[in-house]
Amino acid sequence: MSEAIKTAAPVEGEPMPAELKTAEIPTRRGPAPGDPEFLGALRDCCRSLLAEGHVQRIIAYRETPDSLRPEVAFFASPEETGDLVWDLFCNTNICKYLLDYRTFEGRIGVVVKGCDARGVVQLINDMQIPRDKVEIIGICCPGQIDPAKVESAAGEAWVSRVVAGPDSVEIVTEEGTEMRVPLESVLTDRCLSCRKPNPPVADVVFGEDQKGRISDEVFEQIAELERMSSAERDAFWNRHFERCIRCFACRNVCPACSCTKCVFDQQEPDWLAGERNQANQHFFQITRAVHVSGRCTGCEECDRVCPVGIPLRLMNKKLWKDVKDLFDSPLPGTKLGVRSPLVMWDPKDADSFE
Amino acid sequence: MPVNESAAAEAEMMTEAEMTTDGASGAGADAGTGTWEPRIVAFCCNWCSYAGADLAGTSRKQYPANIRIVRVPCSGRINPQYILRAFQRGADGVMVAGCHPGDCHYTTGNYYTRRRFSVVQRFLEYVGLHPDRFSGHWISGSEGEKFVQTAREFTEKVRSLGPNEKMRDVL
Amino acid sequence: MKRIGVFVCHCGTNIAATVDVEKVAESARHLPHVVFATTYKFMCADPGQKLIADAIREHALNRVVVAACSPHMHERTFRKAVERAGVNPYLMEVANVREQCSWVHRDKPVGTEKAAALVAAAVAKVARNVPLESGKLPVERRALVVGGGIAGIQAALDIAESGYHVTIVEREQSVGGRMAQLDKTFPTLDCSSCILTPKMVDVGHHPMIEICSYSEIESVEGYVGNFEVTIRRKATSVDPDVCTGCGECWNRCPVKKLPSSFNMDLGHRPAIYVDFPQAIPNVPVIDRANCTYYLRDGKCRVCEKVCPTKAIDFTLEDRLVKERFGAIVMATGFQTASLQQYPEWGLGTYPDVVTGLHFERLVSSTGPTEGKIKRPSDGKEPKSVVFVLCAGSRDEARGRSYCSKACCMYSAKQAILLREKIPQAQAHVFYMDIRTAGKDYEEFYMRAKEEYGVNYIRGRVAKVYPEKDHLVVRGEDTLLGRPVAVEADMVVLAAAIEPRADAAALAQKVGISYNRDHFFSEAHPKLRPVESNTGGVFLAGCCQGPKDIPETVAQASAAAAKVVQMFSKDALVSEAQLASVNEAWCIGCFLCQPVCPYKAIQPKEIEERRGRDKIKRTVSSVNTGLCQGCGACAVACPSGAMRLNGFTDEQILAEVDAVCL
Amino acid sequence: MAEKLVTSEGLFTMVEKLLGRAQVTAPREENGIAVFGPVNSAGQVELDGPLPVIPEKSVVFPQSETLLRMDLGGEVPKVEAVEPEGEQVILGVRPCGLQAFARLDRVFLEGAFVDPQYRRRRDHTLIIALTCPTVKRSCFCRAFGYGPSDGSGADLQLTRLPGGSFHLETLTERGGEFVAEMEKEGIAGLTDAGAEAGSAARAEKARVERLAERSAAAVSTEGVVEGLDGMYDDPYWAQLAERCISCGICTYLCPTCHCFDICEKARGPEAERYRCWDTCLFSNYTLMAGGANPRPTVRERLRNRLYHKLNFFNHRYGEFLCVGCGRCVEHCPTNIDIRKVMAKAAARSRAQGVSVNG
Amino acid sequence: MKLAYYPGCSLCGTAREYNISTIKVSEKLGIELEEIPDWSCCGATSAHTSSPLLGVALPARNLAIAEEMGLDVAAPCAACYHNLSAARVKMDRDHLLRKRIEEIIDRKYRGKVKVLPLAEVILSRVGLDAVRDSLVHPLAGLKMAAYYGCLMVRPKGIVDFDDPENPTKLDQIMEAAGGEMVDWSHKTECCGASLSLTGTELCVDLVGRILERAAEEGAECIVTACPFCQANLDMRQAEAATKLKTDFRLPVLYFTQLLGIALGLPAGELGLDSHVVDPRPLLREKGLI
Repeated sequence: MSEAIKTAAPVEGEPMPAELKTAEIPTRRGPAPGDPEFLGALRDCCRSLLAEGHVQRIIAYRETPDSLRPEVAFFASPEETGDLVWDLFCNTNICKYLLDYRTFEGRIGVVVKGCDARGVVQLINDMQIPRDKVEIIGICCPGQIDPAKVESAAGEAWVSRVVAGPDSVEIVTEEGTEMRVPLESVLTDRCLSCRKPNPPVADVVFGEDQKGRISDEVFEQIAELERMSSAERDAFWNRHFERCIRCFACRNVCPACSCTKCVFDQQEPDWLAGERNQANQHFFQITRAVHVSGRCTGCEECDRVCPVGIPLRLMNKKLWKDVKDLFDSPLPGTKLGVRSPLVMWDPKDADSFE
Repeated sequence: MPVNESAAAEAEMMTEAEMTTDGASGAGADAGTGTWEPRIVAFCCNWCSYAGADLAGTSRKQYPANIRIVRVPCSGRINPQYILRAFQRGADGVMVAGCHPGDCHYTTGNYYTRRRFSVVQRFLEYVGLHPDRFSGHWISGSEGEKFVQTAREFTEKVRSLGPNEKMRDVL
Repeated sequence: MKRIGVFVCHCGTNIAATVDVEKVAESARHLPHVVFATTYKFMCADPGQKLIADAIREHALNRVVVAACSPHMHERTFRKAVERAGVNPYLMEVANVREQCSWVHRDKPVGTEKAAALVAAAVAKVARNVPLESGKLPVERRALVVGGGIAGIQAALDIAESGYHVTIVEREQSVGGRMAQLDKTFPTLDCSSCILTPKMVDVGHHPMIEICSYSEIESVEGYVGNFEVTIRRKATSVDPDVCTGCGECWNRCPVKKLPSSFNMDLGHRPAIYVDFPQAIPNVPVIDRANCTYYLRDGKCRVCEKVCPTKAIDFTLEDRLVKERFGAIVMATGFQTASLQQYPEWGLGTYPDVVTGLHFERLVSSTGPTEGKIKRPSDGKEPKSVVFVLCAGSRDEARGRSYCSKACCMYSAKQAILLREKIPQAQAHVFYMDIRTAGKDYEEFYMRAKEEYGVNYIRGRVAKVYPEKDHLVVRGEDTLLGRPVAVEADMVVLAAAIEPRADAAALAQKVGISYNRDHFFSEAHPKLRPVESNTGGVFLAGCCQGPKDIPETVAQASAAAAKVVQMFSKDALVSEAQLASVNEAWCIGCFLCQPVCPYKAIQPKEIEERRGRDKIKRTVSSVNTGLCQGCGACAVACPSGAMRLNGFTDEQILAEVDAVCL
Repeated sequence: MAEKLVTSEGLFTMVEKLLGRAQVTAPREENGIAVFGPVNSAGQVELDGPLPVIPEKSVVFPQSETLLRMDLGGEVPKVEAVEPEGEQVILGVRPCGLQAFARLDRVFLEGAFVDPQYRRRRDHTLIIALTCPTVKRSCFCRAFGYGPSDGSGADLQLTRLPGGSFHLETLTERGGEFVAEMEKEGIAGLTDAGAEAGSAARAEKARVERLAERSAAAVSTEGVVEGLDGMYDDPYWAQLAERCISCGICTYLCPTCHCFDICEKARGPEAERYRCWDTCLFSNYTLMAGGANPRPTVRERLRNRLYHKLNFFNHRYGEFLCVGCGRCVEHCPTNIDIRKVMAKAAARSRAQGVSVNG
Repeated sequence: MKLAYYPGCSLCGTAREYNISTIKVSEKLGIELEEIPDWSCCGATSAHTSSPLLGVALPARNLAIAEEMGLDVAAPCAACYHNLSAARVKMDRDHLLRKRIEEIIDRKYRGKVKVLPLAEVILSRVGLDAVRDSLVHPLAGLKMAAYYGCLMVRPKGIVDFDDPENPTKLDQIMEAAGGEMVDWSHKTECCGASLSLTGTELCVDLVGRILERAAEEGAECIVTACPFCQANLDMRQAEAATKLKTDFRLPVLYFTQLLGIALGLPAGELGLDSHVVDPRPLLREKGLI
């Protein structure tokens, strides 16, 4: 953040996040996910946190025997952590559950990969939960696997087990057949261009810092869109927005959307009507994107959960690119205590007005 | 954003004479001749651009009646959602006007306007709104002429683009 | 039940000429909640306001829309009228169908349709207005006057005489400003210092007036009634309490030859100086940039040695003083234009080409030549002097389109002074139009022409160039229709009056607006000439626009009256249209806080029942004393929990919907 | 009923002919996702893809449709009902879709009030079913007493044969009329199905039935209704709801969900009244004037949805409101699985020893 | 850097020496001048009084050809520079006129080409440092008065070469050439050239006034960049001297001639022999030739 940014200096009374931990990356490190003792070490860590009363709840994942989609679980007692699990199918971003714990007496542990951790930091920066109330158990994420891709790779057969190697994946089906496919072919879309797989802020971190996968595919698509004429872009977005069924899943998973009474749910003023037409689709999509701009951590959970496959990442990343170009601000969620650049100003700001 | 060649060329074709025709009232059939008239909503900040518009009035400067002004205390009060609402309800062009940076009656109001709309303007173009349909201006209380000039140019630009279909939700 | 009354004004013919007011009223009758609609010739006049009151009573109206001139003109008037009739003043909206409709669209059907739409918008908005109460604000009954010239002095005296404390902040060593530099004043030719110095003495000794000379405004925070101003008391190196002003130091100071800016660099002054003999406060200051003690670390110290009362203290530093004021009067005066864009006149290249202020110093008894008019080049007595009017003024192409108002008169005065002091000298005046718009001004101009034989040549000066030992002024005599060349020993340019160089920066510090030429903008040229757009800040003198001394003094007293009027009330009525928080929707993210220019947003602990248990959480809250109602916070708040009363989202959306129909 | 064989080209031309006369809705592919939506050229139809995400109900129960049009400007306010017009054809409905239509018919057409909009659309929609080509692990249609080859409720049924062409059965005389028309217009690929085409179709049907049997094996509706009767205040719902983010995916993707909201849309004197889908997962669904809300937290809302699917509907209509299509299982962002809820309910009913017989 | 060279009729006629010295100086300073093929009159004649359209069309044709060459135009003669620049500005402001002119000259003209007097080329594109570096005989001790005249500096907006009231660019160039410039008040005073035949008496008065001021300020010669001024001040000098009963001998040279000497070009090639008031004695006296 260049010091040229003249933020309205925090005034005495302003409630900055309680006390910011100075050492952001802790000393305690655990084994990496690929390592055999990883799961045991993770369970021990969680159990001891609960047992010693450091935390009163841990949000993580629980094994689901017959499906490749582990359930989000809320562990309250040390014993329960027996079936805590963390594998490469933990796509769900669990940081937003912290909002249900705003008034919870006690501390909460969260097992988070890089993108989830940025969500936690953003919630702290938005003052939804104080930093000292969250125990961040970070995992350097090698990339998550998309269960749908594995199932389509297995075709008709049912998948019983998946063994993930460093760069390839072995799929074992119920009928006993085995097949090996490259890891890249089954990774979740967002992980293919994930630049920051490591939690920026954590109390304990499992695994060494991962490089992540650098791919400018999204930005090339955005550049290509920018080169189009406005009529072509209009057609492009009309075709995608037309499919939106207004399920609001993208809003409900987003760590930057922490309002209890969202503008889309309000009757007075009547911002968004129920009718499904292009006007309301545009209003919803544009307003959602603009509201989170400057605070969107780029976790692309919205893009992942959208049932009708609207390319939300093309909108979020475009806004993020513009905010970065215009105000030279860091990726939200990477540093504690950082406010959105849209609530600051600088005399030398670019000016799009005449 | 690459300047849209066609619109710039069309605007250039206008001679001075065509520019000063006194536009008629608003969207839909014009009161007299039945030709289509663009509807333009202008959000003006009370202290500068609204006063500029008033000055244009006191100096009896003529400008197209397509412009309809909504007064806000400061350009910092203009929520980007109002722009979307205006287009939803049938506006063909939306203008935002505030005090020149540094002159804001509330000292920093228009600095936030500048930041918000430098992002929102690019994003509106990105999702396919024609760039000539939305524009922002710094117009001070003593710039009646600039208000008139901006009103005329913007109306002609929008007129050349025809009715806006994007986000339109009228019966 | 909302019952809205619509009143469409004819405004004589201003509206009715290009807008069919009956049709507008008719179309308004069909709008939702409108139960009464009528038109009247002059809504702002007494019968018009009475019409509103009667209609409210007869039709039990609880909301009113007046379609008339700009809210800037009569929003206040109609609010009071509605309040007198028992309806909350904020349940009234003005539709601007004059400045923004009838005056700018001549085509009647077009104007009528637009007026109807603007009325529909106002009706839609007023339907969603809620009654608002304006709050009470404490008033700091102390006034700040920025600038110690005649405007500042007069304003300060009037306020102090009404019993309130006044602080004058003057940048120079002494108060007096431009007027102190003048010799005689028109039209009475009485001596400037004779009428100024008594006022300066009054200011110097008035118990309620504190003079901060050699000081500048560092920063201004707060708002009307509660300004917090930081004043930078520049270090004078002289202790004012001890110094008696005996003059030993500035007479014996070895550094003699510094150019005296008070004398427009025609005379000299020592390193420790007072601007002019009648200076108030009569305490010298050390010009640290040229004093040997500061230049050659600690040498000289003559002034310290000779000072009988040991008042010199080289170690004094600048002091930042923070004080609270209820009102500010801006009286920062003017400077004459540098005329660099006019090389053809040679101001700055030929020494005998000077401006009006230079001439004043030459002719003034306290000036460098003790009142004897001498040519700056060789000190000879000029036998022919050419005065050039509109030097830099009324010249759109080179930046100043306005008329500087006082030059015609002071040039005539200077010509008379020249003829009095050097009877055989000949005075020529090149002019475009002589403007004598004041009492006894025309007569004064006639005396200059007939009694003193000043030669007026109607035409602009094209070029001034030296020839042998004198200057040649080439111009045109438009009445004779031929070019003319006048030999002159001196040329006096009536340079344009412009605001101080740092006027814009100061305006931004205080938070007032200024126009293209950097003169401070008055709230309304005719109706509120001495108020700025910012509450509690008033304007007096040339900082608001070129004017002569009588007008300046009148404005100063007017500004003082406004300040006293404000202080006379027990509390200030604060803005009613302020921000307020819907605590149920607020999630305590405080995105609203950094955008508030007045730091009016603080956290607030609240208790809430959720289900069976009670929970405590932090939400945002607005300090109605500080909030000025700009609305930046309402947009920064994603959920709309932060609302700006008077301009809520519902109201603005209602307007947008109605306008787009 | 008559059985035909139609090549994929033949089907292609049939669709082109249909396009001329009616609004055709079929599965098509958008940005890698299969959705049911209007098609304007036969090429867009994708019959082999996975189960479309947006369900078939949008044809007969669109997400928003205008009910009334009003003009209040004049002396006498004018109000006129808006009747849906035109013919519709929905192609590629799978048996779970057909079952869903049957559920919607129970709601919209039975009882005292028949929904005119639904009635009009339902009567003017030709339904061409498709034997389900792909049964996924998340499908459990068999659990509800029907299988992926059960074409009941459709006018025609297509079954993809290994060779690429389709076996076409006409199930209603409306379907028959359509086939006759097609024959009259001479569709090249349309011929009478020979014996071996019939047996190939039956073989294909058997194949998918076996697959469906396997995926629904672990799922049974035994004791679900009874189990739920006893666990309304069970803490299980709070536990389950802790994971739910209360979005609208499960309800808007569910082919049988039929809740809607009615709103007005005013533009000056003119206005329209329309209805649009609503979901009990949103808090606004039960928000009352004054701010009261009988279902304030996610727990009540999630419980309500599951009870409506597996209990309330059953008490009223004697059948489940779930057809086992698996969309909610696959697309729930936090993997809440209705099959597990059924298993839980069944276990609870066994534990309470409630005797269950068929 | 390369420019389209527009000599104009004077430089091919009476102002031949301005043409030679311009070409020589340009070579020395690395300015590549490519003469505009088939250039025609620049409209400086009284054409524009008879038909304003013609006054624009004539220069416009040359501009169009230069635009086809893709080069900016260098026009040493003040009158050519004035008219080419005026045409360009008028067509920029009124695109209907531009379309009309395109029909007349039957060529495309898009207004992409700039017009520069030679002095501007030296100042902004070569740069004074380059001039100082390539000095051979700095004009030490030579006191010059730079005379700008009218066409190169007025009216503002049509020509923007220098400040209309107080131009200094020629002074800067000649100072860079080592000369000593006189600051005098009649730099832009009218010399009456356009009345030299119809109002000779008045023309002599105006010339006399200019030369008298220059002499009074101590100038030893006059430097100019306009064939009109050079011819008029040079030819009328004798009559003016007799009329004012003084005898000043002020050679009137083109700035490129003196610059040529300063850059070490042989005097013979600079056309110093074709002046009424012979400059060579003064130059020899100063040791420059």
